Amino acid sequence: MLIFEHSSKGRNGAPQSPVEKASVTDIPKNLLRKNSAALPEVSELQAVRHYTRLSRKNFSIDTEFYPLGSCTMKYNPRACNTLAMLPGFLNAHPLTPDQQNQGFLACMYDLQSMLCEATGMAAFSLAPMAGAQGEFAGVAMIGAYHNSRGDFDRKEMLIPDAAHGTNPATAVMCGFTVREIPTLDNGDVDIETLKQAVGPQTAGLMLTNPSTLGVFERNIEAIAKVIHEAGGLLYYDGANLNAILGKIRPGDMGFDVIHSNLHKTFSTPHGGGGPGSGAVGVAERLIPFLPLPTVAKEVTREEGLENESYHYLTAKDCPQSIGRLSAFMGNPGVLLRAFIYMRFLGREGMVRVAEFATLNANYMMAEAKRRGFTLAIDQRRASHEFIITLKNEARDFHVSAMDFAKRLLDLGYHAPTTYFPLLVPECLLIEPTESEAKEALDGFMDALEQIKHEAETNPELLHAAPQTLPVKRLDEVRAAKQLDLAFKPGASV
Amino acid sequence: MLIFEHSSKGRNGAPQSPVEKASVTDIPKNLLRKNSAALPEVSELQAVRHYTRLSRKNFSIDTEFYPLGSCTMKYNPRACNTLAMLPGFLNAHPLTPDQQNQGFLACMYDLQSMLCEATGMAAFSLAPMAGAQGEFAGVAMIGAYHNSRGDFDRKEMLIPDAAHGTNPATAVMCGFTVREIPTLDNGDVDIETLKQAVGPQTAGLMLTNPSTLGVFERNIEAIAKVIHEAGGLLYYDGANLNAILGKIRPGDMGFDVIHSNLHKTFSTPHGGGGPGSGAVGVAERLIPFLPLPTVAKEVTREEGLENESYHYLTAKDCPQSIGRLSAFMGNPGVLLRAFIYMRFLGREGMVRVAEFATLNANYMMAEAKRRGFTLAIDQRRASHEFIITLKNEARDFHVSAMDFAKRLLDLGYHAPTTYFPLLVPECLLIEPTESEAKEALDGFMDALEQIKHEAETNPELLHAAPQTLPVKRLDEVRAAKQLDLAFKPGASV
Amino acid sequence: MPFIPHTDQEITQMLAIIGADSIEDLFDEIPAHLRAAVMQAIPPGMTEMEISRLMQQRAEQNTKAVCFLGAGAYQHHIPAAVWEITTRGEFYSAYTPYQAEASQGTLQLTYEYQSMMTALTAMDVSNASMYDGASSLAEAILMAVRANRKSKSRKILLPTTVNPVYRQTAYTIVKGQQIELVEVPYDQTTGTVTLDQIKQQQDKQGGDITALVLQQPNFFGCLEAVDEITDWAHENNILLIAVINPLTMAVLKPPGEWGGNAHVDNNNNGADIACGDGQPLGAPMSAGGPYYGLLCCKQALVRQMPGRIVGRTKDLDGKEGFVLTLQAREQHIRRSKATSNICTNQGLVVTASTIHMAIMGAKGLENTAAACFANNNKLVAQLTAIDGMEKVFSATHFHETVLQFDDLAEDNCVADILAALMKKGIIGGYDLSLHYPELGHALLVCTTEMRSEEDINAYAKALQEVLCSLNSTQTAALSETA
Amino acid sequence: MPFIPHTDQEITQMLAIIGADSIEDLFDEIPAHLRAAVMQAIPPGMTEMEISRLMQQRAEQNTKAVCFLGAGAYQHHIPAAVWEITTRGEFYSAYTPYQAEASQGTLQLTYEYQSMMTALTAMDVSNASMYDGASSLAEAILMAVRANRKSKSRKILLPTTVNPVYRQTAYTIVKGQQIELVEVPYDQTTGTVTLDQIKQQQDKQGGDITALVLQQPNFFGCLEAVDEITDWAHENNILLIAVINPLTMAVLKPPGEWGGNAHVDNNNNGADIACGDGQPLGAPMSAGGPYYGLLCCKQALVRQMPGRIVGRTKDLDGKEGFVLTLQAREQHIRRSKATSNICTNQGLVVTASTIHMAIMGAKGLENTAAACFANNNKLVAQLTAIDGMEKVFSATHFHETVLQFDDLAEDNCVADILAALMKKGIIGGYDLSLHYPELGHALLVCTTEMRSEEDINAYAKALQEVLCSLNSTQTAALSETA
Ligand SMILES: Cc1ncc(COP(=O)(O)O)c(C=O)c1O
Ligand SMILES: Cc1ncc(COP(=O)(O)O)c(C=O)c1O
Repeated sequence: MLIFEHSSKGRNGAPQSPVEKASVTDIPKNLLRKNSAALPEVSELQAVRHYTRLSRKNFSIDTEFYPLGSCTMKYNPRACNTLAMLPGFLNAHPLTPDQQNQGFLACMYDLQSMLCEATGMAAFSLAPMAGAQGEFAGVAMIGAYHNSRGDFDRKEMLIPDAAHGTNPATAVMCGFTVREIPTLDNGDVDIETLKQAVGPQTAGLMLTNPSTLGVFERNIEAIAKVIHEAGGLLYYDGANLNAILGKIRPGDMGFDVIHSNLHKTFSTPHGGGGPGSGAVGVAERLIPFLPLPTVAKEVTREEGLENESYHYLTAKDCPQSIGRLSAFMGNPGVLLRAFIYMRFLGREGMVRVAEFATLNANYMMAEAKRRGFTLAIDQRRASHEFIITLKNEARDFHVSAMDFAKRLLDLGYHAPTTYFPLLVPECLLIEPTESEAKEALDGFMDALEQIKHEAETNPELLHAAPQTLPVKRLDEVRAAKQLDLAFKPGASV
Repeated sequence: MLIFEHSSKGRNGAPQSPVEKASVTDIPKNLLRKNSAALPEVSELQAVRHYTRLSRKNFSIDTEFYPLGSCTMKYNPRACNTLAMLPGFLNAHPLTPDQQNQGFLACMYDLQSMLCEATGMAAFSLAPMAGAQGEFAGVAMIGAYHNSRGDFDRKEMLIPDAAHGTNPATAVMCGFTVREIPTLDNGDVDIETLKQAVGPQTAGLMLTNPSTLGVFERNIEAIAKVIHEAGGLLYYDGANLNAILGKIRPGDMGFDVIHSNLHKTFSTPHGGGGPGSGAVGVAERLIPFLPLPTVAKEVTREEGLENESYHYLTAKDCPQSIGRLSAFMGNPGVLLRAFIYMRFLGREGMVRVAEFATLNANYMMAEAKRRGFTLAIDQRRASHEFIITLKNEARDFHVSAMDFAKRLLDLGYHAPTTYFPLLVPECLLIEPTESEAKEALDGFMDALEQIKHEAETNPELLHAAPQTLPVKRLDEVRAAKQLDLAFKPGASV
Repeated sequence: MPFIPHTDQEITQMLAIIGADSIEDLFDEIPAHLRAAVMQAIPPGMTEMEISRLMQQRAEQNTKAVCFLGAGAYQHHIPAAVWEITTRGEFYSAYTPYQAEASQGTLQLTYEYQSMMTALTAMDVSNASMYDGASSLAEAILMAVRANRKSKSRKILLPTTVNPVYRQTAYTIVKGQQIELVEVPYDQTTGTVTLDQIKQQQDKQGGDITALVLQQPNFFGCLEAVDEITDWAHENNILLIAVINPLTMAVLKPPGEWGGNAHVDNNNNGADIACGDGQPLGAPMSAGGPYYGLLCCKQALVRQMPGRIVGRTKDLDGKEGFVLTLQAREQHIRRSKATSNICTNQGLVVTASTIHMAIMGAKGLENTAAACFANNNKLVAQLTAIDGMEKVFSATHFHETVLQFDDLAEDNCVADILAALMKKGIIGGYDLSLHYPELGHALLVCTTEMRSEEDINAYAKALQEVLCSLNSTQTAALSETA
Repeated sequence: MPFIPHTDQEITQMLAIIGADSIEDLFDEIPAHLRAAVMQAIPPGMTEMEISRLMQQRAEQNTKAVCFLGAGAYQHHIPAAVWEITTRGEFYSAYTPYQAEASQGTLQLTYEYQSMMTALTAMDVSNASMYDGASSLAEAILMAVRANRKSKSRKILLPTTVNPVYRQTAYTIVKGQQIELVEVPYDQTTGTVTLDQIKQQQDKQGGDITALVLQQPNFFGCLEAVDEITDWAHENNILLIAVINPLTMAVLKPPGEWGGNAHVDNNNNGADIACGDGQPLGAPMSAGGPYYGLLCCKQALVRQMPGRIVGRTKDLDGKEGFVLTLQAREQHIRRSKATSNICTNQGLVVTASTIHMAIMGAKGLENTAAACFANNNKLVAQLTAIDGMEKVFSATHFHETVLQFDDLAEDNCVADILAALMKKGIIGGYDLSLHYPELGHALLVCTTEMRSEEDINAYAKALQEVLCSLNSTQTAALSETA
């Protein structure tokens, strides 16, 4: 039932702010609204009950194991939420003069510094509001860099075929053309093809390492050399940073630009789709181009005492910047949560992230093999994730990765990522993250094994799944054909 | 699965406070614990997931209509929670000097004053921590009053048979004997019996008005006269204050002492069983006996300016007090919520509570009648609650009030109170409260009607209910016979 | 180990299954010489107790002054229920609802959001959110360029009454795609953009314009002549992009109803695309975010829409349910040909905003918006009663107004006054000198429903004192030099 | 109308069904002359926006000083997750779990609480909570009187090392039932009660004693000789009631293991009843509550237990489930013969406490308790290094200690020093002069794990300054009079 269906005309049970409407007769009539907006008229209790009940129709980390590959669904510490929502932060207007905003700015400055150290980059901007915007900033900086050198013809971006969809979409948004680079069966980039692809048109290469296939790109130094020698720059899609945190730094691998999805590696909540942060880091030569604003620290000495103060850097300070990406500076509430999380872990905690994420993934991969599943890439270490291909099951029992996914929901586990990366048929991309206990991993593997058995003996169970959720399998084709994107009173589904 | 069953020896995923154990070697060994307590060893995520999932096994106001008679399950405004949990309140030590605690004390003083006005009493103490403790305080004051007058023989407390169990239990705790007064079929107290019962042994009468039968005691003035003329005092069990708030005040009816369940009428949360508050109010002559502490206001004048300040009154100030009921002053967090709620409603909101609670109850009663149910008391106005008796259904179809209750759970409604008051067979005591919309009342009545129909055609459905909840009907006899009150590792259920 | 649940015994068991001797072995594919050292620049880990203390201290450092700043972010009352429900684990820690059956909570809520947002804006379709108002404008422009097949110029008219940081952001995002953002100056008397000025620019640009952006209320808080301009745009095959403050739409004519006076083509009424920042509908100011960008359009443009869209459909049993739909527009399907690169959006803030709108209802939003307006009139009346303070523009202002300091000495500036006000616990407004130097010593002041009579009086009193002491210093300085 | 969902139309419909003309008619059974007037002393209603402002202002009025107060309430770190989960609507707004099948959340959690509390105290059984520590002691005494069939005296020995407000509360609650609370003085050297003193009182009282109360750590923070005293009590057919701070039991010998050295009767080891306040396990100080009273006992006493108890059982399918059990002890069944009148308890705080214990684990609680202890040693070392400050008692103290001001002038008192410290942002402790005048100028100071090195240094510095300026005023005063 929609909230609109709880509505009764004339109800007004929740005076929150002014109870009377002030006069707006000073406003010319033709600029005024004629009829009230058709919002639901419900009491506060009705709203609370409705949305509390709705919330319970979600799977979430707080309620289920959620091994969604490429998404890093780790525990979102509750303290990060509570502390980021302290009134002192919530009530800060974004244009508050810097001097009155020192507590917040100090956190932002520290976060920039910690991200530099964790990734081996020279400087960071926290402006991008998600991974894709981080990519945008990174690719735009690559463009700005080439332009600043008069190198105007570098208009081609190289992207491996295993890449996330945001990579090619971003490159095009920034005005580049995209050239796909194939991946070898072992998961590494096809370096021979890469060598042939580079040239004076090459702006750069966008790479995820570990790749979305869940393996570490072993030839990274050779690749960096190829790109750099061709005059291109190397972009690191940091979505999978969780796999290597504290173990190896993108900066040390030769990357020139990186974005980090703080809503993955640094555990800010996914919130059912956002908000995120795609903080972007650069090597020395790209610093002038960083998106605005960034936060700088000033140390002054007064009567022998050191005074630290923080301020925003804007266009005045950074004339070569690619510019702003949002009205203020990204998503501060998200950034605060990432800051808090990093302070929780501390230097000694960074490396534990990669270690236990990797341990969990390799354990599950070993278990999957032991239980008779086919791995997309055998014989290699998993990074923080790995891929099962169900192509055999699909061929023999006419069940799909989708069927497995839906049946897993019935058994109380969120499904892994399906059908990504695109090059592996009927794939399940499984990422357990470091915060899950062996208990959860074993339970999941048991469920997967049970489903495999069901696929062999009773595939209908899989086709008909899910059965235990608020709805059964939904008709996506109908949704796209008979578009119903907003409630209209009286209209039926 | 119990939290203990998620435990793994040696796990330590959540450093909250010190991560190292400081030395306790200064403490004599024989005073130290030998083995660590067998608490669960789980990660923070495991705990969060476990308890989040557990919470979803509850019915609650925020998720279901909860027409539990005598319990006043109205909406608990979320703002009351948020504002009572402001750090300034949460971090206040109870022994903070009054001068540093003015914000909190001002709220408490205002709450006392508003309760006086709402109930027509001369003074209030917020010390009692629930209704039963309020009763204790009230009855103890009645005793102290008689004693203070040298009237030592008044050792009998009169209590109608419809009364809540806490009434007789309290009287006994305070050292009184209990004499039951019968109730007439129309719900009024049997005043003739009452007249015969009073005498020099009479300490007082404890009355709920409207009674637990859901009707207003029309002879209240006559009753008050009987009791007062016999030298007794009149105690008001304020559990049902919601029915008359703003319409008639206990003080004006002649009551000498009252307790008010702030967790009912003033909407502090029930919290799955508590905490509550049973603030106690008295007429003039009982003021010296109020339980401690209470809050007083002092107005000083300095350079023409009025200065208000607040302070606790303690034994020094009130030598005749019955004393303390708790280490500090009741349940401040609960009291703050009640204060906020009262300020929300304001003087004009008080009366609305009774009006709409009564409207809802009478509407449901009329609907129940229309749908063929038998009312315990016909021909009278319902107060904020009313009673259906299922004695006919029990006789004809062998279904009980319990069966109805359990079947209601299946249909998504919390059951009304069953088997209370004790004098009505197979009863459902239904209290909708003012905060529920007609939509919810109608839905509930439809469900009740459906169950009545099922009782006639398919009683097995009722006996087997509930079917849709986390567990089916539970074996209470087994629970009492094979006592299992704590998890012991290795033991099976 | 914070957030790591593994016991030593479990680690041993797991390594045995893997067939590795140590966790370190699992990283043996990473070249040894590239391995990271200990990250000295990151401080050691803290316990929750310690970090709570640190964050409380830092939060306390931020000001508690009374805020008269607007300029794109507004301090409104948010019902307590909103974030208490929004931060429930099931909303907070869920992913994008790709598994629809396990995400009906988020999906239905988003559908309700889309329904509310279309109701509020009177537009046909809303997506599930963009990052913020500024980036949403950029995407609206890209969308218009894709959608307006009749125009070839890729020129966008962008009046300077549009929020300057929105214009900057739009420029950053669209500049890679040969799109030209053409400024249109405003009328210095009214504080709005006039049709004449727009036409002039159109002429200057050779006539073919792809889209025109119009902000209501505009950055100065003034109300633009939306009907007239919208009709003109449509007559000229120009798509109209509305930038709105959604809260004000509870009272003001919504973009879906702009125009229509010319009766050109009834189906053509209303803005073609509406964008703006959802912050005033339930997002705390929070130092700048997270907020969300709203983005709505006409039905005909839906396939050009960037971002996620939720649709209502049925399950196998014919029961109502919700899914992400029209995904073929998005990057994870269409890759380089997607309508945008956006993936993660601002879902949780949309969750809050939906609950906010449900609790407030139309009436609540109307009262709030009207109070903002009325309070601003009160503030402006009080401030302009002070000697040397003038209201600059003649157009009706909504809840922000530009004020000028008449006879401020050369070497004094608005920043000094703001600093002095800050010492008195007042954040006095937004200094316009950076973006609008032509306005001289000008200040943008804002009131919301949160600014009580008491606050407004306090501001007036403080300003009077500040100007007074400034004058006396000036006089003193004058007499010194004299 | 706040929290009233009715529309005018619905009201009309409902009245029609009822057959009444107006809502007013529904009150026609109430005598007209008794009807209430408008409640002038209650202010008009406020919107949530207004009340938020009011409460924020009032909350700000409370002090933010660093707290060295204990004396029954302690400032401990509480994991953020605890109250975020506890205040979920499903816990917060649920009633007592009378409908077991619809309350498995609360019931299972309460069973887990009982399990944790028995683990921590080493007692057999825990109930689901009493109001607070003080009232829990009162109920423990009533319980002992019911349970100890061998004793007729109804006399309870109550050492004065038990928290004075606990003793007062116990007196209020038990005095109606001819129970005598007999004080036992403490040893002024050790700060504990000695067996000799107890025996003396026993003799004075004629030998027959029903129960003896023993607090660990005691009100002075000192550790009592629990083994010796427990054994002696059991030898004398006296029930032993332990009053404990449950957090300290992570480190200290739990009441269920007290005694047993005498080998009288192995089954007889341990306290018979243990009570105390659960506050240190997850309840914020919150100006005094809500906290909760813990109450545990030996298996044999379970039917004398007041309050609710949850038991594990099975459903129709044999699946594990939880119910309220042994309800025949309670007032709603047994009425005047119930074990207590308690009905509503402190469920929500128990919810928080259970989650707190689960997250902290035994190790977390041990570290916390040990840190409290260590910090107190640090504080005491620093404070007693100041001239004129002495530690009073010789017994091992846990995280509270009694200090004395040696040579304070006649007309100065501890309150003055505390007031001076408060001005420096320090809440210096608890003034003992009210309850223990025999100790002279004495102060009870407390440290928890929250008191950092920095805090402790700040206290020492502030105290030094305060005493210094006091001395100089004294000297000045002296020289004046001289
Ligand atoms: C490999 C990869 N790159 C980029 C992104 C885009 O990040 P965002 O969704 O924050 O825009 C994702 C997100 O899933 C990803 O997995
Ligand atoms: C009529 C009546 N009196 C007294 C009480 C006892 O109140 P409490 O549970 O707060 O102790 C109740 C509680 O249900 C009640 O309904």
